Amino acid sequence: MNICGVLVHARPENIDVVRERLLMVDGVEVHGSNEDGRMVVTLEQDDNDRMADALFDFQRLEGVISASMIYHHSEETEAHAEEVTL
Amino acid sequence: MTDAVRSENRPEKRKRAISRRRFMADVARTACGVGLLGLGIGMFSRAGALPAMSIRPPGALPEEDFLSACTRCGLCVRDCPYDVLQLGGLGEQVPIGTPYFVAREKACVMCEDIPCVPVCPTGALDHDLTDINKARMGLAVVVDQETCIAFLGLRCEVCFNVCPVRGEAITVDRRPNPRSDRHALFIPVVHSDACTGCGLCEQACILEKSAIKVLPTHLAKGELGSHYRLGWDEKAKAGKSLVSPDLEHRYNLPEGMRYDHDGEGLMQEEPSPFEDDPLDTLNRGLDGGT
Amino acid sequence: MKQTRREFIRNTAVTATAAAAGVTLPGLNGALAQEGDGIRWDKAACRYCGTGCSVLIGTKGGKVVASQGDPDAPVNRGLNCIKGYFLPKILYGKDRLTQPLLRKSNGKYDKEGDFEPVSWDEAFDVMAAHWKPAIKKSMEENAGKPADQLTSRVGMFGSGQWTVWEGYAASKLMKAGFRSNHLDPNARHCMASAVGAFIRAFGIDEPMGCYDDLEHADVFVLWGANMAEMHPILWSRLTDTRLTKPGCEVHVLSTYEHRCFELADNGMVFTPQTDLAIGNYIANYIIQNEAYNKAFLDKHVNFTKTPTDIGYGLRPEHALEKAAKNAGKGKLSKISFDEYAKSVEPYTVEHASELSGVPKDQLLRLAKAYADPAKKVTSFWTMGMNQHTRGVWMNGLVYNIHLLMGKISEPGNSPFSLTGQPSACGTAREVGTFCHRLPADLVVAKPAHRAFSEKVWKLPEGTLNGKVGYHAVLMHRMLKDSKLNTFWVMCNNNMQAAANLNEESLPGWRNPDAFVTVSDPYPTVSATAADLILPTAMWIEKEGAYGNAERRTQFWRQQTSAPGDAQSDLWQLMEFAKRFRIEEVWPEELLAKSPEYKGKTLYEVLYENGQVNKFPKQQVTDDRGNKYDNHEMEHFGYYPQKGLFEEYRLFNSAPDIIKKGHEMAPFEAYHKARGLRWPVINGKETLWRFREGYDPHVAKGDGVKFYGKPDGKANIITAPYEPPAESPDEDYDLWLSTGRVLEHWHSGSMTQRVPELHRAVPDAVIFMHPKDARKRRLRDGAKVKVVSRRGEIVTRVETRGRNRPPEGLVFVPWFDASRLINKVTLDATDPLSKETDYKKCAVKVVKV
Amino acid sequence: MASYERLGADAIAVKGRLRAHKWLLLRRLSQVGILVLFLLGPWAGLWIIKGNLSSSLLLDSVPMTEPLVFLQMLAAGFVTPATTAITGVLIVAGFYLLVGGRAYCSWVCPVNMITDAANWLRQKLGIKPTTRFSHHVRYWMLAMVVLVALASGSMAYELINPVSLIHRGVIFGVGMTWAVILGVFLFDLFVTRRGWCSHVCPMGAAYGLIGKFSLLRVRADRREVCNDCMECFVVCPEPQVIQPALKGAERGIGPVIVAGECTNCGRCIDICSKDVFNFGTRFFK
Repeated sequence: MNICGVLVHARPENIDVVRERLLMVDGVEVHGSNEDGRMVVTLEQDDNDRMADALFDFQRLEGVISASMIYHHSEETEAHAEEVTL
Repeated sequence: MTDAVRSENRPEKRKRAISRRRFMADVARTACGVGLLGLGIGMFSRAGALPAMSIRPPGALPEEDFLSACTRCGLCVRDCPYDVLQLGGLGEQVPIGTPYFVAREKACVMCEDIPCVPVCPTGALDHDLTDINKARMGLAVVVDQETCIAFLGLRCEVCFNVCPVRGEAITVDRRPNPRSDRHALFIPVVHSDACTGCGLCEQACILEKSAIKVLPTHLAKGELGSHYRLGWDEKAKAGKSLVSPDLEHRYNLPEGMRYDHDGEGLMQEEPSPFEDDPLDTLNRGLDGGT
Repeated sequence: MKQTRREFIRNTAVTATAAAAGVTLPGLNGALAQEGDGIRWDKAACRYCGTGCSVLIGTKGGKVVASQGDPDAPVNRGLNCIKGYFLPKILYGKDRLTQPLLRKSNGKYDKEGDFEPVSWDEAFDVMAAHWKPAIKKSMEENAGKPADQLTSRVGMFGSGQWTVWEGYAASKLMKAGFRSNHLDPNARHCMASAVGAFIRAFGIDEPMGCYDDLEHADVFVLWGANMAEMHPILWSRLTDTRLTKPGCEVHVLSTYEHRCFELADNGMVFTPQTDLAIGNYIANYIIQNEAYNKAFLDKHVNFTKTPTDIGYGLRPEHALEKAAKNAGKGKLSKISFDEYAKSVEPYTVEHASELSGVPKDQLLRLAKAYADPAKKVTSFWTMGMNQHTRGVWMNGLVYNIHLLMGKISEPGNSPFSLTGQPSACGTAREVGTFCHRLPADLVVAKPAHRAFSEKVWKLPEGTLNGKVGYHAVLMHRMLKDSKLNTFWVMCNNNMQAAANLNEESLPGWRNPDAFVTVSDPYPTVSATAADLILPTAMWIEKEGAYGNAERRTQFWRQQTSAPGDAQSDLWQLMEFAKRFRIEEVWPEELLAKSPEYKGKTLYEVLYENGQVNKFPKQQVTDDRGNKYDNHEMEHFGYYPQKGLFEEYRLFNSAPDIIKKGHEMAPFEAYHKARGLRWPVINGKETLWRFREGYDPHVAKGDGVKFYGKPDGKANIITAPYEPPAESPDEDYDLWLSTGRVLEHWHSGSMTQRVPELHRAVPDAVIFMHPKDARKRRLRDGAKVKVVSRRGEIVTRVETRGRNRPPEGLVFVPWFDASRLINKVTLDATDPLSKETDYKKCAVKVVKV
Repeated sequence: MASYERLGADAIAVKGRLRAHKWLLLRRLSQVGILVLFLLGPWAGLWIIKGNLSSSLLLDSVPMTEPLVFLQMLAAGFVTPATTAITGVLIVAGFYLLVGGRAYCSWVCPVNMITDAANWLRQKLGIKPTTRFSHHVRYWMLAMVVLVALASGSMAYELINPVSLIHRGVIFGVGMTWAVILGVFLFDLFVTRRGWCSHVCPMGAAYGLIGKFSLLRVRADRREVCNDCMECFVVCPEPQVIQPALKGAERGIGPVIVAGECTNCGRCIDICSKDVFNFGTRFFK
């Protein structure tokens, strides 16, 4: 399992378009954004290569100024559905 | 003495010898037993040291001296008008029968006449203490700056407001709040030269667990290396520099700049609208020569 | 709280990314927190003072479990004071009232009986049974009288803590429904002097500046405001400016040293009442040194004088009132600048210093700060100036100074009257809950204002009563004199708050001719003195709105439900209206003008009028998809809060409005914003009023326009020093001032129920000078009696506390229900504003 | 030896029940009375005597300090006590020099009531304690107490001293006092006959030392009429002290019970049907 936290910086006027395009990528969720176009995005992929591809795709999306990976969690096959108590 | 007598006495003597042996054994046994007991008591007395949250009454001698002087009579407890003091009980960490209070539960009221002190028969509470403001029961410390809401910028200052040595033992240090950018922080600062350790601040702290706690002074206080002096204090005490004062400096400066040695450092001189040479001004003409 | 590991990791990723972005994403954080711990967060305005901090309320399982300062709120940016820190706990005091309680014996209402639980039906039945005969009697007494001479025997005492729509609904019920102007808010005790002075000087209520003045001023002057404790977050902002802005200075004026003196560059303790002399001295200094802004004065200011020797608002038979030449008079007459200059001439620095006891150099420093054209000055004041037998005058004297210098209506230059209650502005002042007011600065005495209001409210012409009603203090006197027979007290604790309660209030409430209803969440002193207690839903147990001291209106959604049968004040007002048929409250000749109302209930006429009930039931949600209850909407079948607010907006935005300047944004806008500062025009807020560029009502080229006055000019009003109603003498040798402490709010009915706050300040002590204590052989903590000519209380001496009175003055806070200092105080009022002077009376302190 | 069931029957027959328990009753009155005096303060606000047996203040003016506590204080290194404590210890020591050192044990100390009760129950149930202690253990204890104070620099023995624990516990209502009471009671019931007071207690030892010189003494002035019933030996908490005075006539030993261990309890006077014993001074009848 790979889970990434990605900071996508889009042009403010493009933000809605970018959001839609991002959401078309498998495993992407958009958690929030602010007026100057920064978006908090997570990407989940089981396969490492597909993960890297998706990240490259982010960069190339129209309207995106930059996309940087802030957080990366990766682990082998485990019972990811196990519950943790907070 | 005759032989007969001697012979008659012989078994007696043997008996005595036996009983002496037994006596010696008894003595040894008693000595060992009592000695072991004494050792136990001694160790127990070491283990039963005062917990940090228990505070001695005003005027109490340093803990070691106090334990040698306190008769555990409870007279100070009896004369405490606000029932703040209590006696250590069995099974408590406080040495049995000695007086203490827990600030969070009930802090010392700091009576002006300090009734608990003169009543102490031995002077375990020092009779020389007559000004309650000079009492040093402990020292209040803001032990947790992460939860103290004053450090977070909230307006609390309850500890400052309840402190009976007002404005001296606790002061409020005002600093800008960089997070909010437009509010100030009102930081409580305890001063060991005035804090009596009465514990009112700890009692009143509005957190679930007090962020300000009265601790025994030896736990609470740091100590500066004995070699080091605070330069500004020494200078103020002496009223002048300890060595010959600095000379007046002169610097190479571009025009329009000056250097305020004791003040702001490099400063721009308010530019004068006039040239030094009046001719320059005159020749500039009415439109400023630009 | 459980979540899957995958969710946990994802949340960690989101948090880390958001943090790296260096921006706060409130929606994101809310959603995250919800996933994290199941807590639903939503905003609300703080329940306490007029600062108007915003808090985030966390609810879970229908209960408020968490709170935080709102980091996105412009006022407080995530901060709270110690009271705000404990906000959720005020909802959950163990002794919340959960059902109506009626005094009864043998199963029937009895004024002398004990309280017994009753149903809402029985409560309203008994209440209506007392109100109906009183109204009937009033109608008989009013037969044939013109509109401006109508009297009434029913009254209500409201609150600056009511939500906006509660105040509005009450105003409508009393003034339109029962045709009684005997509706006054507790803001009478608080802001009335400020209101009086605003209207006299500017013709429109509320400050022209806003809190941004706190960052823009160079000099702050506190005239009778202990902001350090009473407006803790504003004080925090002021302190920050003082610390970070070079040259910034703080001047503090008070009758005793309080916590603001810690920051003061110039702390001045003056003899009570002599602020009048100081105010005049500063004006004199400015004139003598010709520092005034002549251009500003010529263009924007009129000079006037007010009648003097106006009495002290006591009962007319009181010797002081009989001696007063112009008791209660306030009509202004125009004078010239020279006449004005002459009127302040006697107030030299020597004279002011002699009267006030403030050293000359300190007065001079203050005067220079005002007179320096390069310094921006913001003056703040609260109860020290408002609770003053010359409160309106004194407010005016400060306006005089600012107007002389033209230091007004621009960033940093502000005369700023702070409020003590969360909605003293929003509710008490803006929607017309005073006995002389109608919504939006209209007044009952003007026929045109009444006619306009009648039109907005769809009432037959002549419905509204034109005679000014009983004000707060008068209500208690009238209850005692049996002229007011039913009295409904909502959302405040006036038995604890009323001055001289021993001689006037308590006998009034307990008068057998009176039936007193108290609506409150807790068994307060007032509830104890009532005949019927109605349990009330408080604060975020209902949808609400408050307006703070800088004209900021803030909304919140209902976050949780009230316990038991407790109901909001809005529900109570509207339900009570259902108990009356219109024929029982209006005379036939009035009803004849609107025959369509015949046979209807008062509720139908007032609230089902097509405006209040205009908005159908809907699910309340936020932009994050959270759902909220709205109990009143559920009960009445429409959105009453929205209907009432939108109807109120007609007073500000109908095409033919009489007074402009109060424009509000549409209802929905406020649920989105952290409050909006009115006037809101085309979605834009107003920071500084009367100034071109900042205020859309000022036309281009006008520069400054005080459009509340017909000629666009503000009034400088000259007023002299006059002595207080009661001063210390041989028998009663100390001044008594009362007030608040940081940890408790007002009467303590909420904060005393927070154990931590109670522990921090358990009871009211008497602050006194150590020398005064020694003179009376009192040591700290000694039990003493504080005695006046009217009553006494027992308390303990504090000479080391936060307040340091000078010799000859003592201070006692009034939050403590077990030590009612208002038994001791004097009910002298400002004859103009009718606001009580809680800061000055004569007492003695004796050992118990 | 007389059987326990018949103990005191002769004395009752001769002198009547009251006179045969005269000193016992007076003693109980004294013990309870002193406890009540201490308790009147906290219970009724009548502060006749304040503090506890370690140190107290009578009528807010007369200080009293327990000699062994004082000794421990000195040993622990606090050699500059306030005059109050010095006055107090002189008053107490002086008093017991007059009335008999261990009069403290039998007339004042609250533990005596506990050990007497244990003794009574032990006799009733016929429990035969197994362990035997020398009467001299208490002097070892005394030495140990002083040494421990010296070594630890604190009044370490006061941490476990049952006498002060119990008295303080009762007066100040400190918890767990019952455990100490039970401990002493069980010790006397099962471990050693009159174990605590007559064998172990170092306070008793200290008072015994004072008692060696005290004025008031029990005398066997009418020892010639002794009928050897031995009941005095049975009831005496320190039976070894009686022998010389009662039976020493032939050896030229006087009738005064001179041993410091005698507690002046007067039980021997009560129990004797022949009125052999009486209170008197060391020097004359």
